[in-house]
Amino acid sequence: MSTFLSSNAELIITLVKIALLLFIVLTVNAYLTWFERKVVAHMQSRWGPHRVGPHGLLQPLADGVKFLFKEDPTPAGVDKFVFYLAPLLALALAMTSIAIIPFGPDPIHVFGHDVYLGIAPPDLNIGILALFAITALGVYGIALAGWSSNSKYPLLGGLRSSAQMISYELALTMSVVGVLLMAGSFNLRDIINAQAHHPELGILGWNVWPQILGFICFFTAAIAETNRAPFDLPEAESELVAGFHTEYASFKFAMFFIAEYTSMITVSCLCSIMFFGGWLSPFPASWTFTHYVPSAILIAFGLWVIWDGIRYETIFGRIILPAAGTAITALGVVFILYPDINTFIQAPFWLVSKIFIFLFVYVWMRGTLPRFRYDQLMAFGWKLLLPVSIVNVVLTSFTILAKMQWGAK
Amino acid sequence: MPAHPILEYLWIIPLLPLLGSATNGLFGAKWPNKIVNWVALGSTGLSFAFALEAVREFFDSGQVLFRKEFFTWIAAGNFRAGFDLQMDQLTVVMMLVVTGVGWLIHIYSTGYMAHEGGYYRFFSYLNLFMFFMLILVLAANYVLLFVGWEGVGLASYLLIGFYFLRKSASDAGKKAFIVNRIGDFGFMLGMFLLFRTFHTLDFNTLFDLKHAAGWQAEPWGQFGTLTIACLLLFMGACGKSAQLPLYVWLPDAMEGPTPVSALIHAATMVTAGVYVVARSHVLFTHSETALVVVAIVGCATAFFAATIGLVQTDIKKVLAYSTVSQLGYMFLACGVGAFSAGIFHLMTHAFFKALLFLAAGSVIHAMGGEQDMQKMGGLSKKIKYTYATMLIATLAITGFPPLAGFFSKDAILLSAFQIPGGHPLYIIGLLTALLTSFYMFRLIFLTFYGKPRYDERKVHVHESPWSMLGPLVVLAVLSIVGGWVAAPALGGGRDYFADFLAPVFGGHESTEVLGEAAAHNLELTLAFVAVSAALAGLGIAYWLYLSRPSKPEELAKSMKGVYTTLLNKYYVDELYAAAIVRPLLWISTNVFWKTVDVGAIDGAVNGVADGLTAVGDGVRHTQSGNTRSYAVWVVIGAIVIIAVVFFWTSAGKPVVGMVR
Amino acid sequence: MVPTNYYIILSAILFGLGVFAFVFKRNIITIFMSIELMLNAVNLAFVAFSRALGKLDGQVFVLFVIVVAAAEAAVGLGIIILIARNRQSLNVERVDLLKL
Amino acid sequence: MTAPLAVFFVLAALAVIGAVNLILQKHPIHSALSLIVVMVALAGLYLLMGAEFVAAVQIIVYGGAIMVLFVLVIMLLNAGIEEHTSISKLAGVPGLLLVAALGGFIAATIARSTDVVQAAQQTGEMSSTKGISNMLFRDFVYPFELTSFLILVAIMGAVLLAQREKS
Repeated sequence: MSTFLSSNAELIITLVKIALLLFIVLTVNAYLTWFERKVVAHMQSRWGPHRVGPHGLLQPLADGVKFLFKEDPTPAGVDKFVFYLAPLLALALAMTSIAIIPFGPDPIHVFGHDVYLGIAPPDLNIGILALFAITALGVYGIALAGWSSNSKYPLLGGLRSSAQMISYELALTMSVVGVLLMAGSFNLRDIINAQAHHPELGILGWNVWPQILGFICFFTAAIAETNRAPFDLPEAESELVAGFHTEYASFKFAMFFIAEYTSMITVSCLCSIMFFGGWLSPFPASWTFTHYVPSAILIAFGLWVIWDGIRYETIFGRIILPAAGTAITALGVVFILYPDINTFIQAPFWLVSKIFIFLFVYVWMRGTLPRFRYDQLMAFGWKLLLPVSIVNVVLTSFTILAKMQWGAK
Repeated sequence: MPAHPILEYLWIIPLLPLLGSATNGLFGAKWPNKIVNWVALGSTGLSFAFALEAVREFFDSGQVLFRKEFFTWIAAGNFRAGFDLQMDQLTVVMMLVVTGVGWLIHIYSTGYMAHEGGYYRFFSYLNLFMFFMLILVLAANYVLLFVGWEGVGLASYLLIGFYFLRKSASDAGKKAFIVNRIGDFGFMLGMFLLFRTFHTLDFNTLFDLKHAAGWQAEPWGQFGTLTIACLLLFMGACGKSAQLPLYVWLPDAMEGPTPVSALIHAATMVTAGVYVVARSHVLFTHSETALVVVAIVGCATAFFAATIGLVQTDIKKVLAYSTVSQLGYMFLACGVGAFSAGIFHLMTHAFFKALLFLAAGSVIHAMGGEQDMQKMGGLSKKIKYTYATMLIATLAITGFPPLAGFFSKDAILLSAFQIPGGHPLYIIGLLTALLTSFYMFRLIFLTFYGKPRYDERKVHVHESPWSMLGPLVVLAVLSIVGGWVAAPALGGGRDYFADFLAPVFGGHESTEVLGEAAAHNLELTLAFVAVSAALAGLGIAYWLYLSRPSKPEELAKSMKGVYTTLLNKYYVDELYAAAIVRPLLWISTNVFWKTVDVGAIDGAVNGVADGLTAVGDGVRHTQSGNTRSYAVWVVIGAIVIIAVVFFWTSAGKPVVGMVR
Repeated sequence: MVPTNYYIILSAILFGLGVFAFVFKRNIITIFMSIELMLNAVNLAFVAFSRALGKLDGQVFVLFVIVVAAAEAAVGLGIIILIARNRQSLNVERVDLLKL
Repeated sequence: MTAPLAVFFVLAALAVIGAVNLILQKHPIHSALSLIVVMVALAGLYLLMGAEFVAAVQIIVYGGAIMVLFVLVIMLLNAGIEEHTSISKLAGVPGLLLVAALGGFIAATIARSTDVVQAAQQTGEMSSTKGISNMLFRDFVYPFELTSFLILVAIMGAVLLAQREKS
């Protein structure tokens, strides 16, 4: 047994990591739906879900159960194979793309093995390319779904989405090139480390500032790539009923749903990694006291949850919320007490918080911006984003060349 | 600035007319006649002036042969044909005649052609002719000379067919061209033979070779290289100078405008043959046979043409035949070895024959285009200047002293009389002189005397403008004084013309066989005989056409056979047509066209075409239009390529490509 | 370490299948796909040789092939769309206007 | 049976099956899917050979662009089941024989040239995107520019073909 373990340690660790990541991502997805509904509701001065559990916190669970136990009809005249393949493809690819993301700089030691946060090996030196490859394949899920449903609306939705994704993929790739030039590598870790060249600068050392154009292009294109508002034409309820997944129900629909949210997370990761220094702290390295920012935030949040919980109307809430609050506060306290843990969680904390911010921006946009018209969408992609990103590439390369020529030894 | 600028840049003399021709030919169509005149007259006049200057420099440099190679034109193996010009006494004479007379005729043409279409074209051609003629006379080797030779042929063709809308005109042009080709064929053969024998065609080297190669003078009846070469060259001369049997084109050439007849077919081009014979006298004098042939042909032509001239009624035709006969005289002179006399007659003939033609042109102009003498008469009052000048010319040609013709013809007859066995030639020459004076005065009487035989109400006879009369007067003066350079010879003095040409013809002149005094007496006697013959001709003409106008018809009736024969020019044209033209036509039609061309060539071409069509019909079934079949074809191609590249090996090594 | 000729044989097999499809499929789009298949087979051979010889030229050439394939796909599909519009059929045997 | 060899056989089998499926399937979209499988398998093989960059490009361009175009066109034209005509006689039995012959030729060629390939068994520095880019932008810069021109022309041609003539 132990020999088996030691011989195939790498394999086992990877499997464990995969399982863990799957669990986390799925949970986050579930609560992302809750988060989105809440935020949009508050933006539209509604309550949002608040029946199931305190603050509707158990709503995702209910949704999941509903998805699982709903009837799953297969319309007549669909191409069965493709009809089943499409959602699988979408979900699988979305999940795979997450696997490329590194979540922390330094490994943990488990049974004498270096375990890095993130599934992909740390020296995957075509990281970003691989990511793009996977996202490029992502279009098939939607296109095939639209085609195989053997129905007009889905077909149109599928056509639209595939056209849209092909178009915006160009802008997406081009806008990243600037960052790649500055880092001189495809490896995501290298890209992050390249932003830490001047630890004293902190937030000022990140790629956003020199690559502001690239960032804008990338984020816009990424939203379009994930078919999110205001670029959610493939699933435009008002025009195409529900776009490519009109004919899908229950868990196959859930797969598309999860795939979409997962790709949202992926994009947020990419944004924060490539433009916002990934897991780097926004403060200069010399300010050691900023190490206590995570625990401070946690404690503050925990205390607020407790305070909010004891005044909650339902009994269940009055019990569960303070408990959760105390747990969070305790976590913060633990961080303060054990410095090495504190130092270790710094990186993941910052990365996660950045991802959280970007997810919020996603939701925020959906809440505020109206949907594009199709021709506007195409014109925007081809006539604005692509040229701008190309210009960005040219400018970046010239600057780098200039640096090579004169000074900045 | 070299000592003799024009001699150094001799090429400018022929170049000027060429420029004029090019200018008029290219731009003249748009220009008014005035500008065309300026260009044509300017270019030719300038070249005349330069020619005079060149002559002055030639004399200044002591009359030594001047020769300059300007650039190499053809160089193949040991054959070199350069653009080389040379200048000696003979050239001087020819050049002055060409440029001078040519210029006068240009001036005349401005008046004569004033109302014709294609004015610029006419002058362009005329200048072109001047250019080629000057090349011909200035050339220092046979090749360049041949260029001029062909060039003048071209110009003559163009000008004879000037009124190309008239079929007769274009036919005449073609005839002239073709007949000349026959002669040129011989000329070229002669050149080739010469080059093959002596490996050069430059005049000075060729004629100096006679010392080095030590040519043997070939006696009568021996047909050596020289004789053959000379005869071939003479064949060319016959073509160009309208001698028997190739004279037939010249009378028809009268279809061209009168100034053309004057310049080309009387004064200059037709004398090119004589010039060539004179130029290559070195060869001829080394071949007895050639000389005899030249003499006999010349003599025969002279008499023959004169007889035809007796009965012609077209004024220009008469002059044409007289030209032929006068050319015969020149060849006679060359034949008897009196080259200087021949050239002398050439010069004087240029003067008075040009004058005759121009005057005739003036008459025709006055008559409004009428050329038939039987529809003229009594014009002497109406067009005095023309009459006067033409009379002078007639006296000159018939050889009345002291006009030019007298001296030149006298010199020829003298040398003909003097050579051993030359008496028959002399007799015929004398007879020809009589006939000449007869038909010339017949022309005068028919044209200017007697009652008008034309409808006075229709035709308004008028004197020509001075642009035409001026040249007439000048030429008249020349026809009078032209011969005086040789005058002292009669007085027992020297023949300055012969002396002048002596450096060229050197010792080749027929030497005096008698003593000085005897020669003098003989000369006087012969002169007297010649003049009396001319008078006899005059008398007969007067008796027939003035005193007894009805006589000619009776005469014609009484000896109808002779008359009709003469009228039809001895049926020579018909003879040629029957003997040469028709058979050729038949052969080309039935053999070359119907059999060879249609049968063989077209057959081959069409056969190939039909074969390919058949193949196409077969192959086109592979074009099924079905893409999948094409795909299979692609596969086949791939198989072939692999087979060739990988498996077509010889001795273990691949034939194509360097795989493995 | 996989021997190179395994790759070569694989590419040969793929190429042969591509040729077969090229000849025996009727649908224009499928035929076009079979051409792409052949290109891919050749690419595989290129990369394999590039590894065997330790030179990168093969990979560079593969990149060129891919670019050309992309251009070809763009134009070819445009043509296919036109054919489908004009002939209402994607069967190559129905598109035979070149027949004599 | 080392790990790479196993992976190779898996991927190779995948590729061959995909190719065969491309032929067997009647519907173009299924053929397209099987072709995508082939391409992904090939990308895996490239990775196995250490040609990461080519692998990535293979998937991005072939999988993500070209095949998407194919699928898009199939959807656009709503292509149905391939109708089975056999008008071309040449593409019948003779075609089959010819294709077989071509396969045989290729096999023979490989059989003759394997030893050579075996001989050149040393593997060079492969996993270098840097090396490729150096070659691409130094040695092969003119062909590279040419391809850009080619793409431009292709774009124009595609636009010209696809646009409906205005009436």
